[in-house]
This record gives sequence, structure tokens and C-alpha cells, in this order.
Amino acid sequence: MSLTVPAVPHEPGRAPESAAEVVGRLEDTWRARPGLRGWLSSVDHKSIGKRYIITAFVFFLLGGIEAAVMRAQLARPENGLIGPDAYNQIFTMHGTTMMFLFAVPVMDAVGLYLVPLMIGGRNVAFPRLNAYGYWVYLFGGAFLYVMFFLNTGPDTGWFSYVPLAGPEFSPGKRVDVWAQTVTFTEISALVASVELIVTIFKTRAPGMTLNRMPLYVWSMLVQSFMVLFAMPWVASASMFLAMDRLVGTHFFNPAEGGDALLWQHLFWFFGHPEVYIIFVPALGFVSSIVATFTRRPVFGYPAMVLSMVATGFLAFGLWVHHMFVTGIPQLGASFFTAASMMIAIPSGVQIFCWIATIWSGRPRFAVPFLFVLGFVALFLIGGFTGVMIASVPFDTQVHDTFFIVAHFHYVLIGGAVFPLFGAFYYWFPKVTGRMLDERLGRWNFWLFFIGMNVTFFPMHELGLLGMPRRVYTYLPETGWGGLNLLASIGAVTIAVSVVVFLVNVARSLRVGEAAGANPWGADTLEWAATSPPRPYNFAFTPVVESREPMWQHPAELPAVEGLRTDVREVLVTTLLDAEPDSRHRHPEPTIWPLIAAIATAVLFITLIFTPWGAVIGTVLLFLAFVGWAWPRGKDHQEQLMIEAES
Amino acid sequence: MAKTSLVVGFVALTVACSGGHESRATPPAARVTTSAAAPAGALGTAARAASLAPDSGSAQWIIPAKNYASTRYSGLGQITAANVSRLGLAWTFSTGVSRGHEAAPLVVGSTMYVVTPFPNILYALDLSKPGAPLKWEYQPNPSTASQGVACCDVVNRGAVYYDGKIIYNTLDANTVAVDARTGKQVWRTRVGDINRGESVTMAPLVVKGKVLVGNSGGEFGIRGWLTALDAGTGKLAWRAYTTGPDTDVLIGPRFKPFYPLDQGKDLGVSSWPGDAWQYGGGGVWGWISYDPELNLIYYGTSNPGPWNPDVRPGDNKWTAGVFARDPDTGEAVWAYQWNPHDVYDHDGINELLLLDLPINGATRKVLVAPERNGYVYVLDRATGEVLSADPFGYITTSRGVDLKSGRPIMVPEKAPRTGQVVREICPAAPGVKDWQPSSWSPRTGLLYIPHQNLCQDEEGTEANYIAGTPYVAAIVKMYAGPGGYRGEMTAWDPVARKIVWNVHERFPVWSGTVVTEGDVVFYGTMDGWFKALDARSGKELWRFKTGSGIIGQPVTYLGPDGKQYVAVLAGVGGWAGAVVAGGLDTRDSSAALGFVNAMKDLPAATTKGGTLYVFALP
Amino acid sequence: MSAVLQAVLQFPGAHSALKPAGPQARIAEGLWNSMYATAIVVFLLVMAALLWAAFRRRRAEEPAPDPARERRMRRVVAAAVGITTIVLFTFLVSDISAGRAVTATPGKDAIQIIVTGHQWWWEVQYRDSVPQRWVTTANEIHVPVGRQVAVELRSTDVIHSFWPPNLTGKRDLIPGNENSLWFQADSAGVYRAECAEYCGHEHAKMALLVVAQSPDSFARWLTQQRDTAHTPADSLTSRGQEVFLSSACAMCHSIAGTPAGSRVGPDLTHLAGRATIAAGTLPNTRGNLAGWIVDPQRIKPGARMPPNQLDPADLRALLAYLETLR
Amino acid sequence: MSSPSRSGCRRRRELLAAVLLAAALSACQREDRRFRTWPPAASAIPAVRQSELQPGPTTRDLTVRNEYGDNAWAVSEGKRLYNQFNCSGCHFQGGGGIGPPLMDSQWIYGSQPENIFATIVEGRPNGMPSFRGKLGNDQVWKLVAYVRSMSGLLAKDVASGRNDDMQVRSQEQSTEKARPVQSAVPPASQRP
Repeated sequence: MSLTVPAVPHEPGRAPESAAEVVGRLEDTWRARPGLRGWLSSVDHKSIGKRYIITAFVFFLLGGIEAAVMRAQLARPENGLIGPDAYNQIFTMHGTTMMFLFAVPVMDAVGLYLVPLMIGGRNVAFPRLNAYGYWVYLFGGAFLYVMFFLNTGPDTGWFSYVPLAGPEFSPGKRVDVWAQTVTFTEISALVASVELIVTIFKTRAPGMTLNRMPLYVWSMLVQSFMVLFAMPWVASASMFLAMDRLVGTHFFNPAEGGDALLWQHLFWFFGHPEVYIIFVPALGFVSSIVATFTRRPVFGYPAMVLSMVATGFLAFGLWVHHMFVTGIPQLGASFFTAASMMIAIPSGVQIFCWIATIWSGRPRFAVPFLFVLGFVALFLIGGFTGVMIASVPFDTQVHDTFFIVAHFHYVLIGGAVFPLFGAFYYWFPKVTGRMLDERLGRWNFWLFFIGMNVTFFPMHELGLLGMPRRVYTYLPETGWGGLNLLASIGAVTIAVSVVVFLVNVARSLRVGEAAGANPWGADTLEWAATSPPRPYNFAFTPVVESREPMWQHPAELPAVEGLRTDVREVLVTTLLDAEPDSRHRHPEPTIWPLIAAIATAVLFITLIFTPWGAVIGTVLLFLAFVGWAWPRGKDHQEQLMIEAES
Repeated sequence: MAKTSLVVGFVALTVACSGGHESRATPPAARVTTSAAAPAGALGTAARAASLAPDSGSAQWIIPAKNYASTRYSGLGQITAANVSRLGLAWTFSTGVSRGHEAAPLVVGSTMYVVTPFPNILYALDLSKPGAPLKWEYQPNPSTASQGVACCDVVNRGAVYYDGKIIYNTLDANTVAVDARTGKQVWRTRVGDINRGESVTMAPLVVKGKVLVGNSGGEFGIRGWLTALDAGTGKLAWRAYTTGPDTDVLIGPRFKPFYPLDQGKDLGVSSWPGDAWQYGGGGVWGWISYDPELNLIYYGTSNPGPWNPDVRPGDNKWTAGVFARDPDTGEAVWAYQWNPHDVYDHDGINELLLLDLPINGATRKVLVAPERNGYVYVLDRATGEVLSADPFGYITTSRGVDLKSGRPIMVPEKAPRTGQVVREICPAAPGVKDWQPSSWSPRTGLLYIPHQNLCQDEEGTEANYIAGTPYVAAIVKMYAGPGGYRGEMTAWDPVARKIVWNVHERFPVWSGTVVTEGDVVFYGTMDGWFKALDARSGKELWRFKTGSGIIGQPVTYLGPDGKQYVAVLAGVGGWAGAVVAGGLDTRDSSAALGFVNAMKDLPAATTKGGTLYVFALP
Repeated sequence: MSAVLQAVLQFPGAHSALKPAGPQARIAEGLWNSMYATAIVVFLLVMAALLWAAFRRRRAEEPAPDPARERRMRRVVAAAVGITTIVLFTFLVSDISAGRAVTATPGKDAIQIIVTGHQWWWEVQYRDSVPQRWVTTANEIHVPVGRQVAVELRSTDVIHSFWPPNLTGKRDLIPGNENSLWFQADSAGVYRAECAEYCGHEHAKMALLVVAQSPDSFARWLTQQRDTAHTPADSLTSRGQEVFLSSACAMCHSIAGTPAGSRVGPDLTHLAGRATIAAGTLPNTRGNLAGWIVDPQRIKPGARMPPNQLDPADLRALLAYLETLR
Repeated sequence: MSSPSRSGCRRRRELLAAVLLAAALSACQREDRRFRTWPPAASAIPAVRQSELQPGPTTRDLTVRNEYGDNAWAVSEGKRLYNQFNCSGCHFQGGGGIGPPLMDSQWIYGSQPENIFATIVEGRPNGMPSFRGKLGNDQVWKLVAYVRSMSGLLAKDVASGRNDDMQVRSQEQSTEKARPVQSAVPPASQRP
């Protein structure tokens, strides 16, 4: 091994260690605690990340089952499979699950797993907060589903427009459950974004300056900032809604000076960026996969980064295009039309750059790359319809019809789920140490791709033929039966493809081909770690000299020496240039995040049923945070500044 | 003594009612010209009441308004501004009923007649004996269910004496005539149907042998009417509807409204959508005046229903207006709407004082009306022309009355709408002044207006007409107007068109007033004070605390002993006092059509009751 | 009216944005056609580029990224982005001009209609300068061909959206906000409009019909609608009227000319003249009407109409009466 | 009101299984939207007593259970009907006016569901109209549930929140329970 940058001065009186010694000591220091309690106390970003991904995927399956039920109900006109009450709950659960419990969390989850590995760190910056975020998310999702099975599932759509979702028209606790679930997921998403921003800014491997950062890390950085600015809007909106419903405030009561449209503004000021919060990480997946499978760096790195940043900014200027039919003045509407069309430009830039990359690279048509090709095709369609509905006269025709359903499924499945599946196939060996089966993978891809188009392409037509969204049935005379049946057949195809994926995963976990550290010959740092990575990620913190460290030093990376191995110590680097800045004592595993999350859950859930929930929950939460922050051991807070080497 | 005055009464009545021009020949007491004591400045030429027939002289009080001109002025002068402070309680009488007592006691000869609120018991008290013992009582036993269609407490505004009979209305829309001597029922006529929301709370008026009765229920989707019954038999003579085709409204060739907007065929239908006129309100539950010279009766019509105006576009004729009719046939001679397309429950049923006032140098036969919408109107009572309309309270809902078209100039943003709350509507639904009658003194030339100072917030809601249930469709919340006081007693000069003095009261002044030759004005407050003011300065001269809030009409009479008495019923209630009379819950601001919100402190100030108080000088 | 019924029974195409029958819908359809065509061309170009890039024949030993080629690629990418921008800008300009045409204010002689959304039916009122000539009906709008119709949109409960796709795009009915739109039918026909904003249980069954007819027949229709219901002529129908007025019917529905004046449910003064019942859900036939009166929750679960257990003879009389309400 | 099934909804610290079991019983009840069923008790109203005084040995009557009293949706339907059928025209939002207040503790004709049912269907002599034949039993039971919620007699998680209207009273779900008091049936002249 070569020690090119002795970033950290040797501690006096300590002899240099051999590699084996280092590994041995790191294993001891970073070992997870045993037993259930140890499992519950884990603060390792990889174990949290895995739980996060699996949980999100379980929600994906649940949301998928809901979609399947809806497609079964709509397969023929006047179908009596489920009534309006069940249907309305199910479509609300589908939307809420997919947006709040699957799409955003899974992107955060993958990011929390991969980002520290990609930037050569040992863990995320605030590992306990990370655990807390996961538990809060889990409780929020579990709460929603428990209530759903108790016939208290929300039934006002994932957008919960007032006054329908207000106290007068949605009695009972259904919408409160929705509002609180949203609050849960807001917290976990905010936690994850704070986590990722600090991790990316302060714990990159030495030498990984901002312009050497992998595009995926850039995408997570942009996404995290978007979360930071978007989530507070929906947080305040859902809080206003809960207060209107529980305390009797008048935020959305036009009679008392509130406004029903206020909800829509608040919701979509979050809701539109939300789409890009899901989509931007997917761009990162695509860039990673494209680079690896064309065996060359992605063309136009600065353009790619700027495009993502531009997308992040523009995403906040589009929300009104969800409200074109509410009676927005034409001039205002035109502004949002322009903005909505403008955001197609950065997307175009990226697609052209990828095509250029593929053209000039040497593509390997492995499954992850197939998903990327599928992504381009589907996302293009979703993008085109997106530009179309930016047009006010056209949007007033298709708004709230199946055309829109088709549009955003193309954008979200095509634009985010396909890259995500590509990412699953791509990083699965890293996470599990085993390869997924390519043949099953191809079946998975093609079934998904075909099913996707069979399901959603006819919906464009349905929308133009006048079929509104969120209808539990339709009359035979409408003539929508045929296309709906086709869509339902497509849904079956998608379901089969997901089953194939599950079989593939199950098979691979048992008998999959073992993967080495870097089975795809990829360029980024995570492939330097073992598969699966050890709890400390890297025995030696790598030193980065280019954008493609693994291609630059395929055999062995330059590394940092001098970090303590007998205690959990991580290196903190500077924001722009990633120069060693300080050494930081890393927290030990602890059960307190779980306890704090339980207290949080108690707070939110009891609040629905009694105002005393605020008191009970706040006291519990206070106690939990006291326990969390209670000083243990004298060097807990130790942090050493690194003096500049001369 | 008692017999004599009874006879005098009969004579006066017979003369007054024998009709036509003979009324000019009524005894001198029936005609009061300006007394020399009146300040010349205030009364350029001669201001006077149009005609005081059937005034039976100062001694008696045989109709609630005292006389056909509705001046509520008594020629008795024993009690004066100088000695009123020595006024003391003479005797009391408990009615045994504890709802709002709005009636005026009648004094005919040596008997006093008192009508209670539902169940509308009529008591005859013998004034010739010490303590005025009960002579007889008459129980009409109105349907108990009728209480469910009385919008604003189960009140009754009094009886009339005519031709040996006491005639009055019961809540369940029956008119009864009772022998004044024996208390035996002479006739009883059912005039309305409670299943259509009709009730009757007004005091009838007898003109030329016709008992004029109107219905209540503007909040129940009734179709308003004024009915004339034969005073002798109770048989229906004619009925004039407020809404509907001209044949129903008794609009014929004689109908000559002054303003073009009131001219046209079947306006009572065409100014309503669909058949909304069938249940559009326009009840006649207030006061009627009569001018024997012109042979015209005058009365106002109530608000259109429902309150929420969205469901009844159009002028909604002839609600919230005034009619002049021939009492013999019921034919309309002219009509005028105070509030075309009324949106605030501003009924037009207030008392109409018929005066001959010097206007622009000439004496005009006018009709003076202090209206709910906040203006004192002066109309030419022969033609219906509005001579002036001036605000006497705080108004945000209109900017005045356009004398050219006769229409008030409304403030559109203050109009209530479905699903939206309009705030600071002033005056509130009861108006600047409700039913509580004013009095007018020929000596001072002033109008003494008891009224309120209230504003409200209102939201229109969905309106569903279900016969026999309320048809309001509005959520209302009233509160005190600017200044924080809720009641006022205003002395208004109808010639100079200005306020001369006014007195603020904590609660709305919901009682009537009386003014006497002694230049004293009497009225009561809802917290139970009976007060005497100096008619010229408004200075309080005397007060007495009664057992319950006062919303009744004070009267004054000459007892068989030759002494002047003042009588008033105490017993809080009515719309304003419903919070006490009905035991309402003040946590609901919309209770009692929103009046409760303005009266949350009334339960602490008074309790239910029902007692007649009679005062005299020692 | 059977012609309308016929049209309803075979209404595929009667609610399609692709079969415009009014100026706004035509503009939207024009936009769609041009955007659709452009999208297909661009999609094919991009996919061709992608597939070519992926599957083009490559030399065995491709050189590592060389600067000259990277520069060429940069120019190509820049050109593609430029073309994209131009296409988008063209869209923007055509969209804004189309938007202006669509939102132009209606003329003074436009027919004035108020449409009020209720859970889950439509109240329709025709305005007139004479209040007496106002017409109230439900779930059906009649319009004369070739004349503008200005619609004021109100809601008394939740947000609904009025959408007759053949005639114009949709516009929300928002409680507390005043919205309006206008449309014009260029050819006679029956067009279907839907509620296009999720509004609760029966959002799926909240439709109305727009019947475009010749100015003459429209005028006749409007005059007829101003009539109040006739007094029943025979004993069966007068029994039916009695049933209506003495049962729960009159608690929610109004029939002009009778004491029934409630506005909870649709005005039934001219029920028999309407093509559908239950807000465009069922053809207005005797059997459907009977089923709807007796057990509406089977047809429209959650609707506000309660079940009515009527004596069969009463039901027959009621149906006979309702059928006289033309 | 604290039937064991409902309180389960509020106690969150129980084991998940317990919560599931308890909530399964209560939440379904509270949230159910029953469009086509009639409350079983609706067909007949047994055991309405106006007086607690009984000659002879006292018998305990079975009181009727109004299932809608546990159902938030039915209560809110009751609230809608209360306003649509002009109950609010006399009783307003509980403060009363033409009719007596409904948000206070005073009950002239009894506070039990069957009493209120009888009051609505049969009418009462002092002005309360009889709605027999005008409302379906189902609607009456919903009204009964809502009327009871006005004075806090239903569980707070079942009672309604505010309407999108002008605020005139505290919302039903925040109304403290007013212990029902049998008030003397007043003479006709005193109280409608």
C-alpha cells in the first residue's frame, strides 16, 4: 500500500501498524453489538440503509398491490369488486404510499447506503440521527397501514384537497392519519437530507474536491437541498390541516377568512419539487450506470452537474401548473407555463450527454444498462406529455384525467423506478456480495417495460376520451372498457415482472454468483470496499486524485494513515477541496434513537385522539432526548483540529 | 264615573268610525293643534298629528297606538317634568306568564285589559276598586304547537277595544272578539295556518268596522297578507297578499305608486324567481295607521324570506315596504318598498306616524317612519312620494336613499352571500329600530324613538323551504355597534331632520314609548328600569326598577279617581330577550338568529317575569 | 326528448376532447395535434440516436476518449439543446396565443348560466333580467347552437370541476371562490360533462348532459322550463302528488307549483323532461326511477338520497306523477 | 363515554397486539361508512319512558343502542341533516332560539337515544314538529347521534369538527360533556 498523503500526523508513541493489524482493530472497534438490542441500537449507515431500502420496498409492494386492486376494479365498467369507500381509500393509500413511503424514502435510503461509500467515509455524519430518521419513518408507515387495515385509511387522495379533507367533509380520523403520516415522513426526509448534506460536505475522502465528486453524490446533494426547502411547506400545510380538523382553526375555511386554495399552493409548492426529489437521485443512478457500462466517464460532467442544480432550482417555480383549472389569471399562468417548459431543457441536456456517452463508449448490455435504456424511452414520453400539460388550454382538457395518470407514471416509473431497478441490479452485489441473475433480470426488465407501456400508454387515450381520475367505476356506455381492460392486463404484466425480481433476489441471496469487490469494473470508491462492505467501510480511508479513482488506481488506492483504530474516529475534510480538517470521535451504537422515535410516534399518534397528546408526547420526547444527549465517557466529544502540514 | 267614561268612549268611537268626513266633527279632544308652548322655531308653521280618531280622549287608552295617527301622545298633564320624580308604585298585577310581554294594556272606562304572551290570556282588571282586582279572565287556548312557529318569542303586541268588544289575535293565527263586560267570546276566526308557518303576534286595528289582521312568519316562508274581518261577526271581508299576482295583492285601477320602479303588472310575481313568491315572506306583523280624511290605511310589510338573498333575485315585491289601502275594499292606492330586495331582514313593519308637518314652507300630509334600515322616512301619505330620508343610527349597508328613484343606495360588498361571511353589517337584522313604537308630541314636535345600536356578521347558507319550519338560511352573529352601547333613546326632529337629543342604554331599548302633555317621555329598559325623561332635554327625571326587563308599551290614563296613572308590563323576552325568556345557551353565538351573541350579559341583568306595574303621583 | 335519450344511450364520443364541437375545445385539440406530431418526431429522432449510439458497429479497439472527438460531441449536444429550446419556445408562443383565444371574455348576449356543484349532482340555473324568468334545473344544460354560454361556477360543499370535453376545458368550482367559463356549441348534439375533481364517494357518478339544439327548440325548451308543474289530472297522479308531498320526497326536492320547495336535492319540476337521473348515471326510464327511489344506495353508494320503502301502490302512483312532470 | 372498545383507540402505549385487537373493534365502528344498512334498533323503538317513576317494582328497561353514536361519519351526516332539515332554524347550533338549547345539560324529554328518537319522530307538544313519515329511520338515528354530540355526550373522537362556516360555537369534538339533567317539563307558556 502507498501512503501518499500523510494527512494526519502520527500520534506520538504509536508504532505504525500492519494492514492486518489495522483491519483486526477496526473490526473490534466498529463491530455491531450482538443480539436484538444490538440490532435495535445499530447506527451503521449500511444496516440502517438496508432496513430503509427493504422497508421502502415492502411499501412499494403494498402500493403495488393497491394498484392491482384498482386495476382489477376498473378492468370492466360497473365492476362490483369494491365500492367507492374502499376504492377511495385504496387510491389514496396507493398515492400516499408510493410518494411518501416509497419513492422519497427509497431514494434517501439508497443515498444513505451509498454516499458514505462513494465518498470514502466510514459512516454518515450523524449516525444516531440517521437511525432516528429510519425508526420515525418505519413507525409512520406502519401506523398508516395499521390504520388502513382498521378501516381508517385516508380517503381524500394523496393531495388531500380541502375542503374535502377538512373537518366538515371528512369526519373521523382518516385524514388525520394521513396528515400525521405525512408529518412522520417529513421528519425522516428532513433528517436524511441534513444527514446527506453534512456527510457530503464534510466527510469526503481527502482529495475529492467538489468537482471530483461522483455525479450520483451530486444528485443526492441537490436532492437533499430540495428536500430541505420543499418539506417545510407540506409540514406547515399538514399541520394547518390537522389544526383545522382537531382544534377548529380556520386556515382553510373561506367563511372565516381562510382559503381553500391556500392548501393547494402550500401542497404543490412542496408537491412539485417532490417529483424532482424523486427524479434527481435517479439521474445519479443513470449516470453511474452509464459510466460503468460504457466504460468511460459520463460526457459533459459540468453540464450534468449544472443541469441537476438548475433542475433543483426550477422545480420550485412550477407548482402552479397543478392549479391551471382553479382560475389562475392568464398572465400568471403563462409564467408557469414558461417555467414548466424551461425545465425540459436541463433534462434534455442530460439525455443528450448520456447519448453522447453511450455513443462514444463501449456499451455492455447488462441488466442495469437495459433499465437505463428503458428509462430514456419512458422518460422521454413522460417528458413530452409534461411539456404538453404545461400548456394551459391543453391542460384544462386533460387535467385530472387519466392522461395525467399516464403522464406521471411515465415520469415516475420511467424516470425513477426504472433507474432504481437498474440501481438494484447494479449495486446488489455490493450490498449482498452476490450477483443477481442476468437471465431473470432480462425477463424482469422486458416484462416491466412492456407491462408499463401496456398499462399506461392507453391511459393517455382514456384521458382524452374524457375519463377523469379517481373514479371507482365508469358506465359501460362511455366506451372506456376496452382500454381499461388493456391497462389492467398491463398491470398484471408488471406484477409478474416484480415477482420475477423477487424470485431473482431470493435465488441470488442463496445461490447467487459471488461478486468480488468490483464486479462491474466501475469507477467510484464504493467498489474499493469489500462486498458487502465491513462496518468501517474501508480499512484505509482512500485519497482521491481524479473523478474516476478506481479507474485511475484499479489495483490499490492511495490512502490516509494515522486515524485511530482503537476508537471510532473519522476524518472531517473541508467543504470545497476536501482537505483534512479535523478528526472526529464517532458515536457508538445506542438505543436512544429508537426510544426517541417511539416518543415521537406517541406524540403524533395521541395528538389525533386528544390534545393531551401534545403534553404526553412532548414530555416523553424531552426525556428521550435527554437520554440521547446524556454525556457518557470523557472523550465522547473529542475533536482534534489537524494542523496544516508544512 | 266608570260608566261615564265608557259612554264617552263609545260616543267617540261611533263618531270616529261612522266614516268619511264626519270624523272632522269629532269632539275637540280628538284634535290637537300645536300648543302655544311648543317652541316656534322647531315648528315653523303648524305640526300636528293627522287625526287622532279614534282617540277617546286623554282618559282612556283603547288602542295600543293611542290613536289612528299612531302618535302615542297623551293629553294628560298631571304628571309633569317637575313632579315626575315623585312618581310611585300604585299597584301591580302578575300575569302568570313569563315570556316576553310586548303588549300595551288598554284602559276603557274603568277597566284595564291586559293580554299576555302565549297562551294569550286576556285579563280584565277593575280600576274602580282599590288594587284593581281581577274582573274576569278569558283563555283562548291557542294550539301549543304554534309556539314552534313563533320566530322571536311567543309575544303578543296587544288588543284593541271596539264596539263593546276586546279584539285581539292569538299566536296560532286566530282572531278573537271578547265581550268587554263579561269576558265571553263573541266570535273567533281562524285566519292562518301554523302548518304553513303562520302565526299572529300583532295588535289588530279596527277601521270602519273592519278588523285588520296580518300574519307573522317572515322566517318561516309564509306568504304575507293583511286581512279585514267584519268586526261584528268575524267574517272575512277581504284579504290582501303582499306577494303574488295583482289580483291577490288587490292591486287594481286605483293603484298609483309614485315611483316608476313600482309600476307594472304583477310585480309581486315577476320580481321573484319561479314560485318563490308563494313562500317569500312579507308578513304584516307590525303597526297599522289610518287617515280618515284620505280614507287610507297604512301598514308595512315584513322581510322577504329567506334571509339569504341568493335564492330570491329580484326586488321581491311587495316585501319590506309600505302599502296605502282603502279600508273598505282593501284596494291598494300606492305602495313603496323601503328595501327592494331586502338582504338584511329589514322588515318594513314599524309604526307609521301620520302627521301634518310644515315642509318647505307648506303643510304637508306626511307619514313619518323610523325604519329598520336606519332612516327616518317622511312620505307624502297621499301619493307615496319620499320627501326625505335621513339616518338616525350607524349605517354601513347603504349610503342614503335616492329620492329620485326612491331606492336606497346599497353598499354591494355588505350584501350577504352563500358561503361567505360579510362582517360589520350595520345595522344588524333588527335594524336601527325594530317593532318598538315611537311616540310623537305635538308640543315639542319631536319623535321619541326607542331603538338599538347593533351590527352583525352574517353568512348565507343553503335554503330549504320545508313548510312549517324556519326558512332563514343564514348564520348571524350580532354585537354592539360603535360606542359599545346597544340601546338608544333618540328624540328626532322630523322637520329639521336631525337628532335633538339622545340617551344611550346598555341593552337595546325594546320597549315602546309614550309622551304626555306634561312633557315627559316614558320607556323601559331590558334590565328592568322604567324611566321618565324630560321630553325637551332628554334629562332623566325618574326611574323605577321592575322585576323583569321591560319590553312592553307604556300607557297613561286617567283613573276613575281622576288621577293620572302610568302603566307598563314588565317581562323580558321578545327577540332581544329570548336569551332569558327561552333559557338559551350563550355559548352559541348564532342562537335566536344571532341576537344571543349581543345579549350574553342579559341573563345576569334580569330574569323572566310577567307583571303589570302601575304608577301614580302620591 | 327520446332523441336525447337515444343519444345518451350511445354516447361514446359524446365526451371526448378529440371530437371538439366548440371553439375552445377545437383550439385545445389543435394544440394537441401539433404537440403530438412534434413529440412523435422528436421521440423517434432521440430514440434513433440512442439506439444508434448503443448498437452502432464499433471497432474492436476503441480509443480512450480523445479530445477532438469530445469537442465534436460537445457541438452536437449543444446543437441538440438549441433545437430543443427552439421547439419549446415555439410551443410557448403558440400556447400563449391559444390561451388568449380561449380565455377571451364572452360577449354581452351570451346566455348566463349558474352551475352549482353539490355532492354529487349539478344544479343549473338560467339567469334572466326578469327574476321570474329564471329557470332552475339539474344535471342537464340546454344551449342553443352557435351562441356563447357564460357559466358561473359555484360550489356549496367541496371542490368540483366542470368539464364538457367536447366543448371546452375544465374549470374548478371552489367554495369561497368565484369562477366562470364560457363555451359555445357549434353543432347540435348531446355532450357529456363530468366532474373532474375528486369530490368524495360518488365523484365517479357526477355527470351532466349538455344538449345543444337549434335556437328555436332551445327557446321552446326554456319557455317550457319556466312553467310550474300542472295540477294532476287524474286520480292516480294526484295520489302520486300526495305521496310526494306527504313523504320524505318533499323534504329535499322542490316542484314549482306545489308546496315542495326544498333545495337539498335536484329540482324536479321538469324531471320527466330530463334524459338521465342520478346525475347522468341512469337513463330516465320508469324502471330506473323506481329502482332509484327505492334503493338509491345500490346504484350510487354514499349518495345523499335515502332509501324509501314505499307501498307498491304508492310507488306506482308516485312514478305516474313524476312522469307527468315534463 | 368510555366503552372498552373505544378507549383502545386512545391508549397508544399498549402492546401492538392489544391495540390491534381493541382498535379493530372500535376504529372500524368509528370509521365505517354504512350506506345500505339500517341500524337494527330503528325498526321499533322499545322502552321509551318519559318518567323514571314506575308503579310497582321497578323494571330495568333495555335501552336502545344507537350504533351511529360510535360512528363519526354518521354523526357528521347527522350534522348535515340537522342543518338541511332546518333543525338549526329553531335550535340553531345548539344554543336554541325558537326551540330549547341542545348543547346544555337540560333535557326536557330525556337524553337517551330512544328519547331523542321519539322526540323527533313524534314531536313534542310545545312546538316541536313531528317528523314521522318525513324522515327515514336511518336519518333520524343519525340526527339522534348528532344531537347527543352537541352537548358532548359522544366520544370526542366521534363527534364532529368545525364546519366550513362562520364560527359560532366551539366544535362538537371540543365540547365538554354536559351531564344530562332531567329538567321539569315546563308549562307551555314558558318554554317551547
